[in-house]
Amino acid sequence: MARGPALTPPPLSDRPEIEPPPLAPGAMAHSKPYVAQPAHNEALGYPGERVDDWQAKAIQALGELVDSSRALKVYLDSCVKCGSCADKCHYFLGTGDPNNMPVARQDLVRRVYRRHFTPAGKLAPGLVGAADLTEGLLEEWYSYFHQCSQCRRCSVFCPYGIDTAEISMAAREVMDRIGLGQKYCNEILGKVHKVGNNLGLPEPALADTLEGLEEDIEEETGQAVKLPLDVAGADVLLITPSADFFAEPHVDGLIGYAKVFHQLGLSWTLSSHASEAANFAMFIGSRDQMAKVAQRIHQAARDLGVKRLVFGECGHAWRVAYSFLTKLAGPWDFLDPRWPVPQHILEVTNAAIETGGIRLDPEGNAGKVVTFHDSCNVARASRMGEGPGGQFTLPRAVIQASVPRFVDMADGTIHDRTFCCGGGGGLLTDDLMELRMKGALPRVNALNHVVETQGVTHMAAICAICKTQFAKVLPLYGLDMEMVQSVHGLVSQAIRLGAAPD
Amino acid sequence: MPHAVPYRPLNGHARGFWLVLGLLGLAIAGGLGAAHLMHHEGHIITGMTNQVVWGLPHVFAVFLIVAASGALNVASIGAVFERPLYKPLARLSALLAMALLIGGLSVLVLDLGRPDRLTVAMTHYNFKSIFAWNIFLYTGFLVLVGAYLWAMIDRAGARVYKPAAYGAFVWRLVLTTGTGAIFGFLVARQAYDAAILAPLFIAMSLVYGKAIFVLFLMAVCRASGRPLGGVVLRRLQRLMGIVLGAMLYFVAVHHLTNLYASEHHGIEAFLLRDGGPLTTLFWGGHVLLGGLVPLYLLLAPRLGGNRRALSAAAVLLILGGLTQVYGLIIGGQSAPLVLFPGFEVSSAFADGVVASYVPSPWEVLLGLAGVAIGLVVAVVGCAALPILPADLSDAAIDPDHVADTLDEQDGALAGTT
Amino acid sequence: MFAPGPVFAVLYYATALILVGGLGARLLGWGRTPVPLPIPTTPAPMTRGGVVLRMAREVTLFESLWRSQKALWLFAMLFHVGLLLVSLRHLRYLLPEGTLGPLWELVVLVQPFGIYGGMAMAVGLLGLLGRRLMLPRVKAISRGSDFLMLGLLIAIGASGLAMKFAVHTDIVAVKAFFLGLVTFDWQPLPADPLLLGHLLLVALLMAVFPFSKLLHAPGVFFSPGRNQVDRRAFPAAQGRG
Amino acid sequence: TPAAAAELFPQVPAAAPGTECLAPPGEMRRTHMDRLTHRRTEAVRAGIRQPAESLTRCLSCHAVTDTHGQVVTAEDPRHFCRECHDFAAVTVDCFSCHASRPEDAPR
Amino acid sequence: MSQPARRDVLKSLALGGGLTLIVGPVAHALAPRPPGQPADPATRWALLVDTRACKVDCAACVDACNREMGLKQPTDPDFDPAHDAQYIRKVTLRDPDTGHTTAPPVMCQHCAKPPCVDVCPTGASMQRADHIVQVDKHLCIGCRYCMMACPYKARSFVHQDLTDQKPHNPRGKGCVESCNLCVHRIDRGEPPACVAACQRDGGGAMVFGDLADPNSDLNRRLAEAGGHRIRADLGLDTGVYYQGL
Ligand code: HEC
Ligand code: HEC
Ligand code: HEC
Ligand code: HEM
Ligand code: HEM
Ligand code: SF4
Ligand code: SF4
Ligand code: SF4
Ligand code: SF4
Ligand code: SF4
Ligand code: SF4
Repeated sequence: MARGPALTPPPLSDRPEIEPPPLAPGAMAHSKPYVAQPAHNEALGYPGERVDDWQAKAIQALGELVDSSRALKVYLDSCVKCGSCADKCHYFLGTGDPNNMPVARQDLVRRVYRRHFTPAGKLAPGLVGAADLTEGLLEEWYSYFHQCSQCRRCSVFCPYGIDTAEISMAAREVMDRIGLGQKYCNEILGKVHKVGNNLGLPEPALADTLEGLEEDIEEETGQAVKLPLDVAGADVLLITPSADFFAEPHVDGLIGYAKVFHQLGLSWTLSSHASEAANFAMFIGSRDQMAKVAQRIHQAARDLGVKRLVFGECGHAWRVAYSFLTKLAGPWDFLDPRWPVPQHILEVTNAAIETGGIRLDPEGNAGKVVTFHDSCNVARASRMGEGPGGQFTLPRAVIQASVPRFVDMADGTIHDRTFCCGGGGGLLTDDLMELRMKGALPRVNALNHVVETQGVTHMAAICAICKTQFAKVLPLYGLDMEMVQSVHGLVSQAIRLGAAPD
Repeated sequence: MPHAVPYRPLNGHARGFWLVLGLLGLAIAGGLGAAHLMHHEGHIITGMTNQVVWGLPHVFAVFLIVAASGALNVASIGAVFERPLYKPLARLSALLAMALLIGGLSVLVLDLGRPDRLTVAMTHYNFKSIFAWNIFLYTGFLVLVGAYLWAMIDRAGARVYKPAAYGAFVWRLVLTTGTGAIFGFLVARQAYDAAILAPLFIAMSLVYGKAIFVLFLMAVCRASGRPLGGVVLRRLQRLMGIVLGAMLYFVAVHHLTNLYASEHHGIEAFLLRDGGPLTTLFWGGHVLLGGLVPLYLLLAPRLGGNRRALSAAAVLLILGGLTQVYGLIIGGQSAPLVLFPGFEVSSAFADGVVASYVPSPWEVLLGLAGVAIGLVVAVVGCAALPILPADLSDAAIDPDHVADTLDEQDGALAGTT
Repeated sequence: MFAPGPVFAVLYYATALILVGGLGARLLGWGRTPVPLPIPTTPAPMTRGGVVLRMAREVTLFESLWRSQKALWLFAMLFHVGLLLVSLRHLRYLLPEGTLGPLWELVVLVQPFGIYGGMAMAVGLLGLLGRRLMLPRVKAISRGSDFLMLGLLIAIGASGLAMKFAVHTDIVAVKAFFLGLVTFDWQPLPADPLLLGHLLLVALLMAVFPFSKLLHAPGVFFSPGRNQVDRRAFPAAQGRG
Repeated sequence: TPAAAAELFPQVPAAAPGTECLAPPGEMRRTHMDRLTHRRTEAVRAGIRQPAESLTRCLSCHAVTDTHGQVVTAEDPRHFCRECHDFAAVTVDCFSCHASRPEDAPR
Repeated sequence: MSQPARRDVLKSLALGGGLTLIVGPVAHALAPRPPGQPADPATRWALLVDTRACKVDCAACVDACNREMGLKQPTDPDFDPAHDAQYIRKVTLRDPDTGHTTAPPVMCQHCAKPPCVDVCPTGASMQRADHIVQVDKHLCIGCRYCMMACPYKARSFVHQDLTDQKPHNPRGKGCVESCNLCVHRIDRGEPPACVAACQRDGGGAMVFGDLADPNSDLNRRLAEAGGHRIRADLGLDTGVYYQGL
């Protein structure tokens, strides 16, 4: 693929962490995703095009959102402009555009909020930086709130935990309500409502794909590992990102889940009604849409009469599942009370390793030196396992049982300080390729560092967006896209099928 | 390609961590309570008198301060003498040096008759006083070693690394000499009036500093589950043995030269023969348990690499060090001042008699609090900053097996295996 | 010479009302606004007690700033600890002698530490100001109000320290004046210019507090990112999450 | 109310009648600490005596007697220095060393 | 100057004058210093003890010092020898060869090169312009280093709270103190209390005078009969001479 001048990556550093770049005002002001078509917006209940009194409507929408979310109100009121967050965002580190500093991004909204909803802003706007929502400012909103992947890294370093992601979501919701939607997210949400998954993959095509995979597995391993679809009465309903069905390396993960279930003797099923773990409604900040999407899962669980709910490898999906599922799509009292709602596939696999239910042989991944990319939503907005931080230890434990050698990237780039892949938050679209490439800089740099100093050969992840983003972006930095692995893809190579469980 | 050693802070959420901090906190609280009582009631509740004016708190304080300067030695060997195998230990060495100094200074301040006048002390300086100079040396030490530590941790400080490392090394020598000079300049006391106190203190610092360093390293690696290999420990063991030998040499020289000068016969007879408990402490505590036994444990060829021997030696050295400083400080004051040589002297102010000193529990608490303060600073420092390497096993420290060749070279030089 | 007493009495009654009223309104506003979804920044504590600890660590140790930039942490610490000590020291102007036994003892005890606090406060503020001017990314996000706030605090600290070290004022009369305000038994206020400047600036600080970024002080306790418990959902949770 | 006021504000004892202080009361309240510290530095370090301004002089003019006619020491909250210092939470350590009443005070 | 103040000044003048008449040769250079005038660096106050006149069982000097300075007497039943301050003490010397016994009084020797001043970190231990060595208790932090440094064990440390201090000798817990050659009396034009007591009630062994004044009684006596200084080998140039040792 031809690489234009815009796709020249910023230089990697010989240190594991990227230094804050010199300020380059307006460097990314040109970056905007395609605007949604009227049909896309209307399918979600928004105005098809920009409404006439958009300014007043936007202010009104902002007011309603602020009044309905304490987080928004407190965050907009409490920032002291200390700049602690400023050099923490990967988009700022990769572009140098000052509006990509989280605090500056928040200020795009804060200015308007102050102008219309605080006494200081009403009386002395110039002093406190309050401003009206002009056409120019709206353009900046559209541009820069689609340069935030809602990864929450900024909130880790803010003393009050101010989360720019919340403000991004609110801003996008405001824009949606005045008819200014993003094509990528809104179109996808339309597909989910219509077909059940982001890809618009209908049930027959899905069944076909799964059958083909079953054949491949049997051919390769000699074991009849199944990928059941819409099986009523199964114990476990697996909700997984639709990319797992066919994309590389995602599909290796799907095969891995199947093998684990097979080895554990668990009866499980996928659902064509809820064939998508991802919930893009979170990115556009619409609680209603989020609930609507999530309720498909509830419906599927009821219809199929399952007892357990397990989610596959997807970052923001796990966030929605772990934190919001019970609120948005409950009640779940018909499920088996012994298991939490929901579980992550890693919890199943990890428990199986610990109890001896499955046996893994690292030789199955001989020659691989593997590192792990903590996905932002998993790291900073969810949990797994027993205590806080399980979302860091469980994937690493599973990987270490599956591969001969595991290496962590630099301390300041992993765990809750992990860098977003650069493609999350509804930005995984080609019209934002330059942004995606530059935003990936800190993570790629850290990866490159362990490649060069510790001989790392592969990077595993548990998020479909991350895997897709890396597959696209790593080659731009001169790294091999085959480096990207699903964690359960590694499990799939290492698991001893047919061996009697302990 | 230089092998980057990953450093990892201690787990600040571990239960054991809080337990240790809690215990140390209790010790500190006890010491603070004792200090408060001493301040409130006056020094009458202690064992100190108008004859023995410096007691157990000073013993602990001097010990900790001397050990502090010696604890830096491991880092200096790595940086100044360019022995790369010591480099991973340099951060801990610097931190421990600062921690022990802070602990020692705390005891010194809390034992003052008027600690509430600390600001007076910080704003009025008599530049003829070695004590005042020591205050500068101590604060300067903290600043320099702090800069050195920062240069090691933060790449922003890389420019400062070399000057800070060398500066800290030189400064620490001046500081130890200065501490020794506190006693060495006292012409009044026969036990102190000796130039050899300066090198003796430097030797003492090397011994105590290393002993504490080794013990702390072993303990914290065990507690946080970090592998600690033989390469590191063997070298430290042998190094400790050598500096211990040097220190015992200086002690011997000190007493022998004193015995030459007939005017010092009295004090030597007192310390080495007639001092009762002080004499017992000298021969049994300092020379035997704190000198010869550890010497054997550290240098005996068949014990090389034996961790039990190493830790036992370290403990004995610490205890022996305390007895040595005790003998120095208390012994020097117990012996009567000779105002009228040749006369039999008596008065209502204990002229001509040996002064006795019995430490009170408050002084013990205060001294131990100083140790606890040093340990708290070290432990918290290890948890807040990347001080400790994640892996000190032989494979991680010395993948190219350089140590073996160096051991052979050292062995050939020293005539030991 | 004009008598500053009545003017300052009115000024302080007014600013006290603004401070309490404005702050109360803002707090009520926050309290009444719902928190629809659990959004703590993970890893987050799983018990209420854990949250209290997390909040305590943030408020006393400035944990997030430590992880972010040591220099910022240092200056923010110096300033806030200094401010705390100075505030405790200033309690002597408001509390009658012997109030609540141990509390008054604490105020007496804190007096000398309050001086060091004042110095720490000044150093911290100057550090914050220097940082705001010298780091381009921080300068880029600063508005007039940010610099004015720092300037206001520096002026208050400087005038206070000047009174302590250079040009003394009549402390007994100052305390009598403020005690008089709260008991409605009004006493005269000395007309020392430094004192009046100090008090005027303090009144300004009180008045702008509820409308400025100083709201971060109560705000941190209301922040869902930090004060929410991370609870695992089980089926019996019945949709309550 | 006046009754409450009597409790709240310091009751600074009147000095010896017919006497004048080194400066007017307002200025003394502001500057007595500097005057005293300056005086003591001069006295002790340089040997410059000023009997009229010495601490004992302050104490003799500002001696406070109790109901039995005894001059109170600084242990007693009615002591001249104590009245104000207790009110303003000021702690001085002068009387840990200095006698707090004139030597010839009746005991 | 107000009434009481003037009376005070006159009182001290009278006292000074009177004493001059009584004590005569001891204090002929001694006159009260006018207010506002600093100590004179051209003066060097010193003591001379003629041990031949000093009786072994006499302790009038010690007695007077303790009374003057507000210290406990060693003969008091609750006297604590380990902790209570002694500015001056009688040291009984017995020559083992001859059996001869003397008991000269020993106090701070007011060294011209005082080690106690050199070592003091804050400068509290000081030498006044007229060479009197004393502790500026406003600066003393109670570190006791000067006590370690003094070869004559001249200093004491206050180990507990005190009450009933003499107004002219403030002393308190946590501070170090010693004989200050009765500066408060010298500034008033009177000789030290111990000297006055010796002349009045003792053997007349003690003489007080100005070493820097070639015509002083002190210098005259030294020229006549010489003088020994304790531990002269240390080279501290002390200000207390002993005759007859
Ligand atoms: C000759 C007598 C005299 C001497 C000496 C003297 N004062 Fe005063 N002082 C007075 C008088 C008279 C007043 C006026 C107020 C009063 O009558 O109580 C006064 C007032 C004061 C006040 C103000 C009290 C108030 O009501 O606010 C202070 C404080 C004070 N003196 C401190 C001192 C100090 C400190 C010294 C010693 C350096 C000193 N004085 C020496 C006579 C004296
Ligand atoms: C630890 C003892 C100590 C303390 C505490 C102390 N002083 Fe003194 N002060 C002395 C001594 C000793 C002298 C010298 C007495 C002399 O030479 O007549 C002295 C002398 C003075 C003098 C000069 C003599 C005179 O009476 O004019 C003043 C004034 C004085 N002190 C004030 C103070 C003040 C004010 C404080 C408290 C802030 C204070 N002192 C605390 C020990 C003390
Ligand atoms: C009218 C009230 C008043 C009286 C009476 C008074 N003081 Fe004070 N004094 C004060 C105040 C108020 C301060 C604190 C001033 C400040 O902090 O700026 C103070 C401070 C001091 C200080 C300085 C303390 C420090 O921390 O720097 C000394 C010393 C002092 N007084 C001594 C005395 C003595 C001795 C007397 C009695 C002879 C006395 N004062 C009587 C009000 C008084
Ligand atoms: C509780 C946790 C708190 C944290 C973490 C915190 C943090 C901060 C930080 C980072 C700043 C820096 C602003 C800058 O760089 O300019 C700041 C400023 C300030 N804080 Fe706090 N603060 C806290 C609580 C408080 C409290 C309780 C007060 C008391 C009123 C307070 C008062 C101030 C003031 C007055 C400023 C100065 C504003 C400025 O610099 O312009 N803070 N705080
Ligand atoms: C209305 C309340 C206040 C009053 C009556 C007041 C009064 C005073 C006075 C009289 C002093 C001099 C103290 C002395 O000489 O010893 C002082 C000092 C000082 N004040 Fe205030 N002040 C007030 C509020 C504040 C506030 C809100 C701040 C900080 C933001 C502040 C900061 C300081 C500082 C730093 C000092 C110097 C250090 C010290 O003495 O503690 N003051 N104040
Ligand atoms: S949420 Fe992530 S992407 Fe958005 S501003 Fe914060 S750090 Fe940048
Ligand atoms: S860290 Fe928080 S307070 Fe500081 S600037 Fe960023 S958002 Fe504002
Ligand atoms: S008073 Fe005179 S005679 Fe008596 S002991 Fe003292 S010095 Fe000797
Ligand atoms: S005798 Fe002791 S106290 Fe007196 S001056 Fe000499 S050294 Fe100082
Ligand atoms: S005790 Fe006082 S006088 Fe003696 S050295 Fe220490 S500070 Fe100086
Ligand atoms: S000179 Fe004064 S202080 Fe010194 S011993 Fe004689 S009486 Fe005591």
